[in-house]
Amino acid sequence: MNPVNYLYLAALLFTIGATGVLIRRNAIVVFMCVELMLNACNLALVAFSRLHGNLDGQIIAFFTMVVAAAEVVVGLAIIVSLFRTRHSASVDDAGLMKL
Amino acid sequence: MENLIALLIAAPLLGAAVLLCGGRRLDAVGHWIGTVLAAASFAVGVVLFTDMLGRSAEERTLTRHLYSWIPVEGFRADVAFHLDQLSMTFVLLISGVGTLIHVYSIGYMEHDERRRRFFGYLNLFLAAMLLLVLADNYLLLYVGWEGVGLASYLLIGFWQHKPSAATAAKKAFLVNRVGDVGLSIAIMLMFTTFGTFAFGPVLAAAGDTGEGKLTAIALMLLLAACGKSAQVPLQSWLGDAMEGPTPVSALIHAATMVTAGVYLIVRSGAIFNAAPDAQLVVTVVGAVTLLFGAVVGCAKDDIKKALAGSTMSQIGYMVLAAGLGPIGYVFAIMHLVTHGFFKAGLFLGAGSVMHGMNDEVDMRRYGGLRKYMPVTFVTFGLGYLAIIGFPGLSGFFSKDKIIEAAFAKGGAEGWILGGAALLGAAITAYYMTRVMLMTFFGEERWRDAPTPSPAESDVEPAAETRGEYTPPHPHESPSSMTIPMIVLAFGSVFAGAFFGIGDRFLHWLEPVTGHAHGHPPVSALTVTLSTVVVLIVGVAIAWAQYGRRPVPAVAPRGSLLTRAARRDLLQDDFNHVVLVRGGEHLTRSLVYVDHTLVDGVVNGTAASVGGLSGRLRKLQNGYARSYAVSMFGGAAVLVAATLLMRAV
Amino acid sequence: MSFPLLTATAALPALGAVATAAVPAARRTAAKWLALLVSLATLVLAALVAVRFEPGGDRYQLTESHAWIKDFGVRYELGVDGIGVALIALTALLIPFIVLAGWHDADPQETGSKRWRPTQGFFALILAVEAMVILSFEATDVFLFYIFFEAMLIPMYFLIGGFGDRAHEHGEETASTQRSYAAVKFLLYNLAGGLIMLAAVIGLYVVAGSFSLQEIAEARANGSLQMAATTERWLFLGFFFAFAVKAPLWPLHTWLPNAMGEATAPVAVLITAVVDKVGTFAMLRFCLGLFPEASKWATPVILVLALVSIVYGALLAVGQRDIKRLVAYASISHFGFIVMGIFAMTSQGQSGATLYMVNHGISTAALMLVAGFLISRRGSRLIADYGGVQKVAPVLAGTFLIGGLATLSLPGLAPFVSEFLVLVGTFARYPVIGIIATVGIVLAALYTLVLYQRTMTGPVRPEVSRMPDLRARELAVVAPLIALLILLGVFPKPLTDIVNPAVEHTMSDVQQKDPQPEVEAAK
Amino acid sequence: MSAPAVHSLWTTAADPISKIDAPKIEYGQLSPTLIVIGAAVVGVLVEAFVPRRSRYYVQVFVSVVALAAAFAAVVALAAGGYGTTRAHIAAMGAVAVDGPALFLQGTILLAALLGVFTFAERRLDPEAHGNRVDSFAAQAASVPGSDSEKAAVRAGFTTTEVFPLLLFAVGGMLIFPAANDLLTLFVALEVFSLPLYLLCAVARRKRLMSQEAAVKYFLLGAFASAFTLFGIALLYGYAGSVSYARIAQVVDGSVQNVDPALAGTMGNDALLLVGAALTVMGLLFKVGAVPFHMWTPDVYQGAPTPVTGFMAAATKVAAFGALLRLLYVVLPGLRWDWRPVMWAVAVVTMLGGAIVAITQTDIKRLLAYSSIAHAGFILAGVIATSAEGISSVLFYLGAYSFVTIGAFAVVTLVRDAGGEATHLSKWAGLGRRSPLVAAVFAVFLLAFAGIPLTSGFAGKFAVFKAAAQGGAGALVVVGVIASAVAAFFYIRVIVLMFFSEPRPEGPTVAVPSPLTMTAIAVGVAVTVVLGVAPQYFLDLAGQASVFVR
Repeated sequence: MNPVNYLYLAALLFTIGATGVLIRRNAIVVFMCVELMLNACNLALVAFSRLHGNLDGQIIAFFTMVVAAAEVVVGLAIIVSLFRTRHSASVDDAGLMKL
Repeated sequence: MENLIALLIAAPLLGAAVLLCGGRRLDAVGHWIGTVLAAASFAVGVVLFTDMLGRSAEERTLTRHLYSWIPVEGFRADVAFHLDQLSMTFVLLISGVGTLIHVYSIGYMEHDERRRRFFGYLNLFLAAMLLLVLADNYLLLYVGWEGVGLASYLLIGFWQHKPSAATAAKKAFLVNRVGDVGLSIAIMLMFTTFGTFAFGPVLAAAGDTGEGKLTAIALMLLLAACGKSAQVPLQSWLGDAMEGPTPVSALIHAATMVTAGVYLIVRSGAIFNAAPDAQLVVTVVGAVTLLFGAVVGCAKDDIKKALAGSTMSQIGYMVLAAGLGPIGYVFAIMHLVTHGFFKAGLFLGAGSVMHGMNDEVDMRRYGGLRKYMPVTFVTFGLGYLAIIGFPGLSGFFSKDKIIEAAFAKGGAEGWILGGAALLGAAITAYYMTRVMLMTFFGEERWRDAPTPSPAESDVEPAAETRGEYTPPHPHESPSSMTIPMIVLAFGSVFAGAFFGIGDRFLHWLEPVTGHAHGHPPVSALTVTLSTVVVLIVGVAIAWAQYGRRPVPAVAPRGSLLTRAARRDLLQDDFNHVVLVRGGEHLTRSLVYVDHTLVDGVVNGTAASVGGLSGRLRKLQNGYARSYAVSMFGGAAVLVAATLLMRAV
Repeated sequence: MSFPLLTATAALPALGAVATAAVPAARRTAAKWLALLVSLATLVLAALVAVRFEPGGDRYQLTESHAWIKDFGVRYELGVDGIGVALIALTALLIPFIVLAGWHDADPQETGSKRWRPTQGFFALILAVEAMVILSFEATDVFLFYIFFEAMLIPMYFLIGGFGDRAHEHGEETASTQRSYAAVKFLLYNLAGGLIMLAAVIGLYVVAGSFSLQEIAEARANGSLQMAATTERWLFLGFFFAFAVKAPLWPLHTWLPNAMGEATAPVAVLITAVVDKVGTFAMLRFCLGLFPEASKWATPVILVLALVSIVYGALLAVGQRDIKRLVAYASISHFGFIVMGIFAMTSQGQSGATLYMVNHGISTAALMLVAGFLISRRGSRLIADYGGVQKVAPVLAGTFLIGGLATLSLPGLAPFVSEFLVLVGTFARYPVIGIIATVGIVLAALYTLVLYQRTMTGPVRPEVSRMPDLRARELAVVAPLIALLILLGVFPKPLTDIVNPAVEHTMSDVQQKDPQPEVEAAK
Repeated sequence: MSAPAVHSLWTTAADPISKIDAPKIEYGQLSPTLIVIGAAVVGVLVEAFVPRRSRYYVQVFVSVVALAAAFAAVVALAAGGYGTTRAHIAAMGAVAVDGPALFLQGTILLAALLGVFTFAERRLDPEAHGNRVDSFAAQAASVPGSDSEKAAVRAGFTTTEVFPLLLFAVGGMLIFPAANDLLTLFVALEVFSLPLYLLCAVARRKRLMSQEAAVKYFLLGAFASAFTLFGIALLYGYAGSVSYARIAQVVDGSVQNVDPALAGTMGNDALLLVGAALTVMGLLFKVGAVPFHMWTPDVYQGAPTPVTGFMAAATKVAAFGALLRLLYVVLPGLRWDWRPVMWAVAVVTMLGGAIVAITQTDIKRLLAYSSIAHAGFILAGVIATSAEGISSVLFYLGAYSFVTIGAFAVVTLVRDAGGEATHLSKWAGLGRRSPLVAAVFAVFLLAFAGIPLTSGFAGKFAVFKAAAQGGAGALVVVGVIASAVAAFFYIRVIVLMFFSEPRPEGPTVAVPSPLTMTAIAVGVAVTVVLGVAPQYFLDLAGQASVFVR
């Protein structure tokens, strides 16, 4: 099967994730969209890894998951603390600093 | 001997330095220091003169090179002096009359607490004037030229607390500056033409270059002369200059400084001789001015202003003569010297009158003063006779020769110029007689309080017109004032005869100025006779107007010409409207331009950048998602651009 | 390697500045005396430089050369030609008078923190400026010059913005805002000029591969360095822009009236008599020295600009209501003369321009400092607030008049010599421009005499009736300056002897010969 | 990890275990990083076992010692010639040990050291319940103003975790510019980013702003790293490897044994170009280049000032290091594609930063925008694509980081009731109140403005010179104009400090402990030294200007 299709799919997912980041207000959802983007990258990596017949891509994919996990830890910590102070997880409410 | 030349200038210069820096502690003796140093300078002059007489006409010229002043590649200006018969004539006139007027001032300025400074300025003037006539190159002459301008500025404005005096001083300096520009341009032209501006080389090489260049130089010199000698069109300052103390008017604005222009032209004779067109202009200027001054002199009621007009007119004669070339040079100088005597005498007389009339200058407030101040009357009278050219007195000899020379120019020009000169002589006789009559004859108009006249309302009213009026007590002046007047009277009586008979003066100056005998279309005798005739006519008319009928204490409105003449033939009004007003508008608009346009451009740029900043700032709206949008867009652009780069 | 005299001449005031700044707050007077002594010592060193300098000798003398920033091709290269010597002497000469004249200008009005030491700062900054100015006159390395050319802006900026006239017609608040506006304007104008120049400096390095004047000159001479005409022109413009802002040349002049108007008189003198000279000096040394062809190419435009400056500055001076702004516009007119003399490309013009820098420095100092004394007495800069001063303070009026006469370049005073040389030099090559420039002479008389008449003559105004005459300290400032004006006016030979050779070098830089007179007059 | 190695790994599954050849790790050459990361781990353990009272001191001690030791290690390596002659690629091709790497690591470590000093400052805030407090929350987890927080304050809690977090971040930053394959690059990126996100969130005062800054920074940072990762994926897809050397070969087609798959992808330039663009974009985000800069002002303003200072200095250094390596080692063959694009980025960054800064009213935001403008100037040096370019960028980074830390350290000193008084209006007349502090800050501002005799000028001159020699003269002109604009707002602050009348209710200047003083003093010293006698450091940067390939 043509590897390009995998690439297209990855790109599609990535774009969907990016769009989500752009349009969703809830910080958690925004963050989940970022995760989606990362996984899109994973798809691409694995596809290329298969294509090139070496494992680098798959290894990166694993690293990505770890990184994503770490990001979840940090991100949730921040978002939750913000939520607790503001009782809202909307990124648009956070507008103290502007201009 | 040469070393004495420097002493001529050094003495008064020292005086000026001492008196001006000395401070109050010199107040008591200041005037003596000044007078003595002036006299010293005169003494040195006499010594040099006798020495000069001792030598034959050829090697009478003395030169003294002091030091190299401005040495720059291809440019050489020295401090060097050149004493020949011409300069010597001036040296004696300046230091002689100067000394007399110092003496006169001792009395005249007695009650002025700033007398020391007055003498300081006088000495400064002497030094500058002597430098002017002794310099051996045009640049050094320029120094003296502006130096006398400065002295005249300081002395006209000596009573600075009077706004009129301050303004008059400023005006004098500015008008002279215009003339000075002419002189400096002339010097630049000489430099580019001859590579030097020392008298010797320039005058020697004058023949070697194109007439156009020479005409340009000559006209520029003429412009300078007009400024300094109050010739049309730069004459307007002289009348106002009478704001200065009378001795100043006598020394600077009658006898010496104002004649510097004539000196300049005669000195540069070689250039003018080679530029006939320029000479024609010179004669025209002279002729116009002599009539102009005369007309103005007729209309003025202020005795000093009347005399000022006469000065203008007399210098017009000299310039006319100088414009005639070798025929006229000698007579120009001769008239200059005689005029120096009688005009100084007249001014001192006027000063003496004012002294006795507590500084009243309006002749309509005089009258019948001859019995109160006999000496003044006699000396003034002699001066009067001299200036109108009464046969046998000095004015007669010098002026008559000029008129002759004017006719001798030949052709229509000769007739016109000569006619003008004759007419001038008539008018001179008229207005001088008028002055004489209004001042010393007729009933005593100063007894009752004055009433300001509509015609004079624009002139600022004299002090007495305000408040309680106390009639003055006319009295003769102290001897310190009368003696100089007497001496000058002698000069005005005999100088002409001494110079003229046997052409003494001619032979004295000829080696320097050269001389050519003109041939008037009519015989010399005819000219002389006609001169006498017009003289009598002028006197007669004046007598008819002011001798027979009583003089109204208030000036009648008078004819259009009279009114114009009272206002210096509207010359000031012209200046005011065109130059002053125009200038004010120009500067005001320029200030506006500078602020709004030149500065505005920069400030505008700054403001626009600020506005841009304010607008861009709005993009930073604090919403994380919009930041993400910009990043996403940026990424898209980045990718697109990279791909595009490859595509093209 | 002899004693580094040039370095010492600059280092002394620099160290003096540090020392002065370090004087504790209470010991204000000590700081003043320290500054005065340092400036006098510097004057001695400068005199030594002038003595050691042999007019007949090499182009650059007393040279020093050390490696500095290899990567930028920058060397610490010092050396003076006649022009440099003259201007160093001028600087070192004026600073003591500036210090003395500003003796009380920086006494603190209100007390800030106990560490706030305006007086120390004031004099330290003056000395710092002196050091930087002297170095920029000495530098023979373009980059080195540029550094001090730019760095001197900072102390100047604080001097302008930090210290104003004691009393002000609109009260302290507006005064301080106007001051800081003037200071910012000064800094931004000059900084912008400097940054444009920075681009040109970098460009020069890319083209020439060196910053050393000598090396570049040699490279030009042996043909190893050829600049494309367009490149040279762009670089020239970059340099000239900066110098034209500093000089200041119309239409880049508008910062000067603000700066001189708001700053105290001594600082105003520092600006116009010392710092601005760096601009004209640099035109002579760098624009003509590095880009002769481009200089010739730009000459017509520059001459016209100079002409405009002369007339325009004078006319605006006539229109001013504020004494200090009047002097500022007069200076603009004079800088027009200087620039004109430089770009006339004749020996007379350039010698004249150099003398003009010195003479203008002295004459403006005299006029402006007396004006400052006057203003400090009445507390107003408006001409209209004065009148009849000569009656109550004759000495002040007299010195003021002499300063004014020097400004209108009266023969016998120093400025006349230089102004006439400039005119003659210009006239020799560009007669029309020379003639138009003479208009400046008349206008100069106009604004000077009008100023004198309005302030000094006429009936005594009540406000000035109590005005004291010059005090001893003030007289000590003015008298020497006036003496110098007269001396240099009567006997300028010492100066011209130093300057002429340098000018000849510049003339050979631009490969120009003086136009010869039509008639070789018989000697 | 080069392809053949992996292949062997893949097949050895069937072979006897004994065949494994252990990966070769040059611990000595990686020691700086290892020391810092190790110290970070120790810091975590300290949090776990050392009693609360003494944690602060232990943590400070550990951090300082670790950073100093790491710096010593860097110096030793450089002295050992690893910067020049013996430069090579360590850790199985994962990490490069060469001039730029060592130079930047040294800079980062020094910056971090000063950062630690500012972190450890506890004299500025008034004591709470007799406990000295630093600029970090007593308990980051507790809601501001809540009872739990009050209790935490009363108990004298302090967030000493900031020190290990800082060390982790530094560890990541040390690897970032040295990373020699895309995987390491990505991991390093995350390793230093995540701790910074957290550090932003733990301010003692103005916690809401602090948390907001953290959220923004986190979300946008994650967003950006996603792009980077996608770029990495594409590059990998293009070259079939993540190793810089390999990719470089593939890019300029000098690669041997091309298998069919690689042949296929090699042909597809879109992969390469898009991948490169996205990867570079991630780095541009970190350096704060327009249009990826928008996080900078908010984060700089919201984060605790010591963190801002550290972040502003160290992150830029690390990110530019990585950018340089990526562009000079991986994509030199692509120069003609990315140079124009970077041109545009540099121009908009210089101008945008300078122009928007004019109208700022908060000192921290002002410095943020100024940092954006400076990123533009450095990019001008990057574009030179020459050894001069590299060295000038290295020098600029060194000079800039110290000025930045010093400036932000001064900002921490100016305080009023609400903590740091960052609004510009409150700085009016500071020069009257405390001339010394104002003078110091003025020095930093002048350095930012690039006035001669400050390090800022030397750096600016270096990059502009390199750019001009690299044929980017127009860029220099733009840069000069931008500097003129930038000068305006630096000057504005100086005017405010010295020429404006002090406000009666104006802020006070706290007297800091020797720690902050050291930071500021070092900042001033470096600023002046690099301004007056930069030659030695220029030499250093010059020697360090060769990338190992």
